[in-house]
Amino acid sequence: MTEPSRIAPEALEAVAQTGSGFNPLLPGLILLLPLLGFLVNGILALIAGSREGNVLRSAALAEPDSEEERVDLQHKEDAPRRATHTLPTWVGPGVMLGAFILTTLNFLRMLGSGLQDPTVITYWSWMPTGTLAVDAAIQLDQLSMIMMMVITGVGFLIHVFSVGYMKEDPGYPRYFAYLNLFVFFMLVLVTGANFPVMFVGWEGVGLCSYLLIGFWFQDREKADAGKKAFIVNRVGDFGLLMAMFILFATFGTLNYQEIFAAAPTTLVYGGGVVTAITLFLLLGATGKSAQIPLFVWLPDAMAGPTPVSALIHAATMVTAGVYLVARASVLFALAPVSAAAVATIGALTALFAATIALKQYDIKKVLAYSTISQLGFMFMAVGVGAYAAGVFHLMTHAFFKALLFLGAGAVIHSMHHALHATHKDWDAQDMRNMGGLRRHMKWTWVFMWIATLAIAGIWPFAGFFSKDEIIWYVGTSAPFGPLYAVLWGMAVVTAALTAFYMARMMILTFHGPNRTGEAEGKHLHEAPLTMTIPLGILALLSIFGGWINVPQSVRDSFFGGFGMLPMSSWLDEWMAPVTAAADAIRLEQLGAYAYQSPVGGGHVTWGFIATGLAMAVVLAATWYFRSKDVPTAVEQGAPRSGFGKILYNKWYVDELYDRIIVRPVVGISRFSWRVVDRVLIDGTVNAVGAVSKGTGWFGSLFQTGQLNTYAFILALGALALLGVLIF
Amino acid sequence: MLVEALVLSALLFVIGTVGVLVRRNAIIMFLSIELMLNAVNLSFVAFSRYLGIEGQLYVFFVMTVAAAEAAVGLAIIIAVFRHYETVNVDNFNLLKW
Amino acid sequence: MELEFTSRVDYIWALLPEIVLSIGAMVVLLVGVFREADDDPAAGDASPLGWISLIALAAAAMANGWLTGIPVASASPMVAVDPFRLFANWIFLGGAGLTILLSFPYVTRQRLQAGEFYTLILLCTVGMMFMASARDLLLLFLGVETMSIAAYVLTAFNRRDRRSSEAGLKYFLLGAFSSAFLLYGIALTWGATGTTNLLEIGEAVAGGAAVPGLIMAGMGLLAIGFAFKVAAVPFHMWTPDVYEGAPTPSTAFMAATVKAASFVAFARLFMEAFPALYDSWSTVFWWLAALTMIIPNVVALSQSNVKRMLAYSSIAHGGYLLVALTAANEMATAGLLFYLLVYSIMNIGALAVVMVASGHAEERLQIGDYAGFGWAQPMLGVVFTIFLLSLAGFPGTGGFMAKIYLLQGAAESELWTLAVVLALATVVSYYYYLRVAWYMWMRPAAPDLTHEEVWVPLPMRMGLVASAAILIFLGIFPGGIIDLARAATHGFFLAGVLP
Amino acid sequence: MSSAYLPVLMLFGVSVLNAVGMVVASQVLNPRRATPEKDMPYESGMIPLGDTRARFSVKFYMVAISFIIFDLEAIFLIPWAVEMRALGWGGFVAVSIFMMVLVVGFVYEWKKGGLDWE
Repeated sequence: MTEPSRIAPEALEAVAQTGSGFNPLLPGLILLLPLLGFLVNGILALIAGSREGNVLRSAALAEPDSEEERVDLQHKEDAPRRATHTLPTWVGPGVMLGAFILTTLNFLRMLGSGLQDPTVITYWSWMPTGTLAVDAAIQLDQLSMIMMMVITGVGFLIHVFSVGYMKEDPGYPRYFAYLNLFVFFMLVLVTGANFPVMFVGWEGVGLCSYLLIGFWFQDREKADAGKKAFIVNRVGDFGLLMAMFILFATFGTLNYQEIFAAAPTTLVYGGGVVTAITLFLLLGATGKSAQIPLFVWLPDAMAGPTPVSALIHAATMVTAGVYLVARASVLFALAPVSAAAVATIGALTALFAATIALKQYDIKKVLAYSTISQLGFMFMAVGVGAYAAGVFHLMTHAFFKALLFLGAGAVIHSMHHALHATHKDWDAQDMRNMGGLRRHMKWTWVFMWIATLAIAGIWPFAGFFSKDEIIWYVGTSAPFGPLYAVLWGMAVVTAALTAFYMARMMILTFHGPNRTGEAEGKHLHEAPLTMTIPLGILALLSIFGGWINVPQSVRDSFFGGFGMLPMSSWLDEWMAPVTAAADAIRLEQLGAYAYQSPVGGGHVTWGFIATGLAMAVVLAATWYFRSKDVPTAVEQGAPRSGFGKILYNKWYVDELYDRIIVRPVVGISRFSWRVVDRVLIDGTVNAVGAVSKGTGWFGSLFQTGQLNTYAFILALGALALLGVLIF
Repeated sequence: MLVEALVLSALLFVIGTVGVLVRRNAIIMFLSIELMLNAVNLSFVAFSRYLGIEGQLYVFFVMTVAAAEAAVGLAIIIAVFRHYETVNVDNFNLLKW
Repeated sequence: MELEFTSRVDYIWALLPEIVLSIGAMVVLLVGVFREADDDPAAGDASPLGWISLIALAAAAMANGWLTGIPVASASPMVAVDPFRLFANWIFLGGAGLTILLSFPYVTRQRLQAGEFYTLILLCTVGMMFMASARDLLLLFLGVETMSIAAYVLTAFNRRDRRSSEAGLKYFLLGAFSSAFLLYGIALTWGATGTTNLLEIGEAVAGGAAVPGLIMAGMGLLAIGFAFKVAAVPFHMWTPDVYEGAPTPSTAFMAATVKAASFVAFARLFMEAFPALYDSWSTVFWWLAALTMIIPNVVALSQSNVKRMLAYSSIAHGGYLLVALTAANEMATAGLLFYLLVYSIMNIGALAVVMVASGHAEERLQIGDYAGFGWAQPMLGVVFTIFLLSLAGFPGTGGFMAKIYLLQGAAESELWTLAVVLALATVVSYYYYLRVAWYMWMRPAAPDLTHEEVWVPLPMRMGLVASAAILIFLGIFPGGIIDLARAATHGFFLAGVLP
Repeated sequence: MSSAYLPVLMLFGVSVLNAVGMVVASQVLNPRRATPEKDMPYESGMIPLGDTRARFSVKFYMVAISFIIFDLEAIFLIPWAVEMRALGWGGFVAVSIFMMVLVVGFVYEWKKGGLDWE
C-alpha cells in the first residue's frame, strides 16, 4: 500500500509554479461560483416556492399536458415580478460568465506554459486515514481544461438562452438553482484529481439531471421520465463503483496520477484485472453517456425544459462517459478487449440510434437519438485509441448539438404560442405540424441549417473535421483488423444516415408549405434576442470550431485552404501530454498494426469522399422530402405496419426492458415482500402463487399468527446459527 | 452431577422455547420465557458447584432482572388488553407487512 | 489522578458519566411527578423537563470528557476505561440529546407524560453506556437489560395508541425471548472458561483452556442474543412492527442509539473475548451481514409507509455495520464507530421530520402524504432531503464517507463479496430514499394537505439544521472525527490475536 | 449429622406435634352441625362456583407489579444483613445507595397514586 503524498496545498502550488510554469489563477473559484449561484438561487427558489405553494396546488388541478402549456399557464397568471424572479436572471448567467472568464484566463495561461504533467491542487485531506487516502483535490491538465471550457462556455450561452425561455415559469429561480448546481457538479466531475472526487461529480450531475428532467413535476409522465433516468443510471453507477473498488484493491490508491503512473508496470497487458476494471468503467460510461445497453433513458429525458436538454443531455453530462474513457486512457490502452468493446458499443449505438431517428416525428426525439448516435461516434474514437479525436468531436458536438436543441426550443416556443393563440389542440413538437417555418423564423432557420451541415459532416463546418477524423481512425485501427473494418463500415453508413435524418428534420420543420393552419400561421414569430444571440454565437462556433484540429495533410489540401489555416492538428498536440502514456502503450504493443488503413487512401481522399457523400445525402433527402406531401400528425397517426413501425417504436427496446428487467425486479421485490413478510406472517400459501402441495403444507406451518411466527423464525435462525458454529 | 444438571437445564430451556413458540396467550408466553431464564439459573447454580460462589450471585441478578421484566411485561400486557380485550397474540396484527 | 482500581472509589470515578446520568434521570422523574401532582397548568408542556434532561446529559458528557483525560494505571476487571467506550458514549449522549431536543413538540402534542418519557430515555442511555463499558459478561447483561426494558416501555409509551401497545408487547416478548438466549450464552461461556471477564475469556479461549463444545455453544447463543438486538436477518422480524408502532421519538431513539449500543457491545464482546475463534464466527457474521443487507433493502422498495420504510432502512444499515464486525480489523472498527455516529444523526433527524410531518395522531405516514411537503415547509424539506441523501450514501454527505470506511475495512480483510453486496445494496437503496424526496419536491400537494400547519419550535429547528450541517461537514471534512475513531480503536484489541 | 442441627430438629418436632395436636383436638372437641356453607370447599372466602375465568380488577395487577419490584429488594438485603459486619462501612454505603434508589421509586409511585386503591 502506498503512502499518499501529504504535501500541503501551498507547497503543491509552488511545485506547479516552478515545475512547469503553469500558474493556475483561482481555479477553486471556477467551481465555487456556480455553487454560490446555486445557493443564492436555491434560497430564492425556496422563498418563491413556499410563497407560491398555493399556485402550484391550483396548477396541479389544472393538469397541463405539455411543457408549453405549462409555460403558458404562467403567462395567464401574469404574476408581478418579484426579486425571486429578477435576481436569478443576473445571478444564474452571471456566475457562469465569471466562471467562463476565469477558465479562459487559466486556459490561456496553460497554453502559454507548455504544461506537461498535470497540475494537482489539493485543498484538504478528504479521506485522510486508512489505506485509502483521498484528498479533495482538483487536477488541471489539457483534458480537464478543454472540458471546463466547453462546460462554462456552452453553459453560459445556455444560461443566457434560458433567461428568455424560462422567464415566465414560476419555477424560474428553482430552474437556475438546479442548473448552477449541475454546472458545479459537472466541473467537479471533470476536474477531480481522483476517482472519488470524480464520483461526487458523477453522482451530482445524475441528481441534477433527474431533478431537471422532472422539472415540470405536475406532469406525471414527465416525473416518471426522471425516475427512469435515475434507475438506469444506478446500473451505470454500480459499474463505476465496482471499477473503483478493483482499482483500489489493485493499486491501493484512487488518485489518477498514481494509478496511471503505476498501471503499465502493475497490470499485465490484456490481463483479466485490467479488462475487468475497464469493462466496469465502460458500464459506468454507457449509463451516463446513453450507450447500448443503457441508452433508454435519454429520449425520455427530453421531458425536461429544452435548454436543459441542450446543456445536460447533449453538450455536457452525457459526454462524461467519453471523458471517463479518455481520462482512463492508460487503462483502456492496456486492455485491448475492453477498448474494442468500447468501439463496438459505440458503433452499434451510433447505427442503431440513427435508424431510430429516421422515423421520429417529435423534433426533440430526433435530436435525442441523434445525440445518442453522435456519442456513439465519440465512443468509437476513444475505443480505437484516438482520444484526442473523441474529445474533438465531443467539443464540436457540444457546439452544434446545443445549437440544434436551442433552435428546436425556439421553434417549439413559437409553435406553442401560435397553437395556443387559437386554442388548437395539436402537438407543438411534432414536425408534421410544422413546415415552412423559415418564413417566420429566419435567423433560427439559418442557424439550424449551419448546425445541420455541421452534424452532417460537410466541409467546412466543424463536424466535417471531427467526424471524419473519427471515421478515419476507426478504419485504421488495430489489433482486431476485420472487426474495425466492420465498425468502419457502420460508421460510414451512420454518417450517411445522420445527414439524411437531419435533412429530413430541417425540411419537415422549415420548408414546404406550412401545416400548422391558417390562423395559427399568423402567430408564428421569431424568438427574442436573449435567445437568438446565443444561437448566433453557437452557429459561429459550429462553423469555425472544427478548424483547430486539421491534420497537416488536409491543411495543405483544398480543405485547409491550401495551408491558410494558422495551425494543424492543434488539439492533437494539445492533448498529447494526456494521451502520451496510452499512445506509448499502444505503440509498444500494437506498433506493427497501428494505423494501417484497411481501405487505403489518405486523409484528403477520404475528406472528399465523406463530404461528397454527406452532401449527396442531404440533397437527396431534401429533394425527397420537399416533393413529398406530408400529412399532419392528426391525419397520419403512428405507423401501423412494416419496418417503419419498428423504427417508430424504437425497436421496442423499452418494451423489452420492461419484460426482462423492470418486471422481474418488481417481481422480486414483491416476492420477497410477500414471502419474507406476508407468508411468514400470515402464512398465506396462495400468495406465493404456483407452489406445490408439499410447500403448501410447509407454508401452513407458518399460518399460526404473527408473534409466534416471529419467535419461530427467531428460533429457526438460532438453530441455524448454532448449527453452523458447532458442526 | 454437572452433566445431569446441565442436561436438565437445557431441557427446561427447550421446553420454555417451545412454550413461546406454540402458546398464544401472552402471559403464558411470558411464563415460558421465565422458565427459560430459570433454566439458565439452574445452569449457573450447577456450574457454581465447580467454579465458585459467584454463580449464585449471578442468579440473584438474573432474578432481579426477571422481576423487572415481569413488572414491565405485565404493565404492557395490561395496556394491550385495554385496547384489544384479549391477550391472545393472534389478534395483535395491526402492524404487519 | 490515576485510576488503579485498587480501591472501590476508583469505580465511582470510572463510572462517573453513568452515575451522573442516573441521578439526572431520577431528578427528572421526581420533578415530573411533582409537577403533575401540583396540577401545574403548564404541565402539558414538555420542554422544561426536556431541558432538565438535556442538562443531565450535558453533565454526563462533561464527566465523559473529564474521564477522557484520566490515565488508567491498570485495567479494571469489570469496567473498561478506554477511548472506545468514551467515543461510544459520545454517540449515545449525543443521540439521546438530539432525540430529546427534537421531541418537545411531539411529546406535548401527544400528551405523553414527559417526566417518565425523558427519564426512560436517560435510563436507557445509562444502560447503553454500561454496555459500552462492560468488560464483564454480567455487567454486560445488566446493561443490555437496563437498555432493553426502558426501550420496551418507550415503545409502548403511548397508551392511547393501539399500535404503540401492540408494538410494545411484540418487542417485549421477543426481546425477553432473545435475552434468555443471551443469558444462556453467558452461563455456558462462564461454564466453559470459569470467568466472566472478557479479556480472561479471550486468554482462556486462545490458550485452549476452554471446554470446546460449551464455548462454541456459549458464543453462538451470545451471537444470537446480540443479533436480535442489532436486528440482523433472520432475527429482525420484530423491527418493522416495533419501529412503526412506537411513538416516533422512541423509534428515532431506538433505531439510532439502541442499535449503536448493541453494535458497540457486540464488537467489544467478540473482539475481546473471542478473537481466537474468529474463523468460526466470521463465517456466521458473513451470512448475517449478507442477508441483512439484501433482504431489507429489497423489501423496503415496496413500502409505502415512510416510517416503516425507515425501519427497513435501519435494518439494512445494520447489515452494513455487520460487514464491519465481520471484517474485525482496526479500520473496520473505526468505520463502525464513525458510521454509528453519522447514522445516529441522520436517522434521528429523518425520523424527527417524520414526527412533525405525520400530523396529530401520526396519521400521515404514507409516502403520498409527502407530496409538496418541501415547498410548504422549505426548511424541513431541505434538511429531510439531506438526511435522506446521507442515508442513501450520496457523495458529499457523512453517510457516504461512513460507507467508504466500511468498504475500506472490508477490503482490508479481503471480504470482496461482502463489499460488492454492500455497494449493490447501496445502489438499490437510493431508490426508496430518493422516492420520498421525489414526492416531497416533485409532486404537487393534494388540495387537502395542510403542511403549513406543522408547528416546529425554534430549538427543534436549530437541532435539525445543526444535524444536517454536521452531516455535510462530516461528508466534506471527515478527517478529525475519523482520526478520533481510529484512535479510539487503536489498542482496542488487547487480546491481540486478531487476524 | 452434626449436633448443630439439633435445635432445628427440635423445632421440626414441635411443629409437627403442634399441628397434629390441633387437628386432633378440634376433631374431638368440636360440635358437628353441618350447614351448606360449611360443606363448601374452602377457597379463602371466594365462592368456588361459576366461571373460572372470572375477571379481577386491574388494580390487583397494579399491586402485583409493585409487589414484584419492592419484594425483590430482599434478595440483595439478606446477603448483606447476614454478612453485615464483614462487609463493613463499604457494604453499608452500597446498600444505602441501593435503598435510596428504591426510595426514589417509592416516592414516585406514591405521588403517582399507585398506592391508592380507588
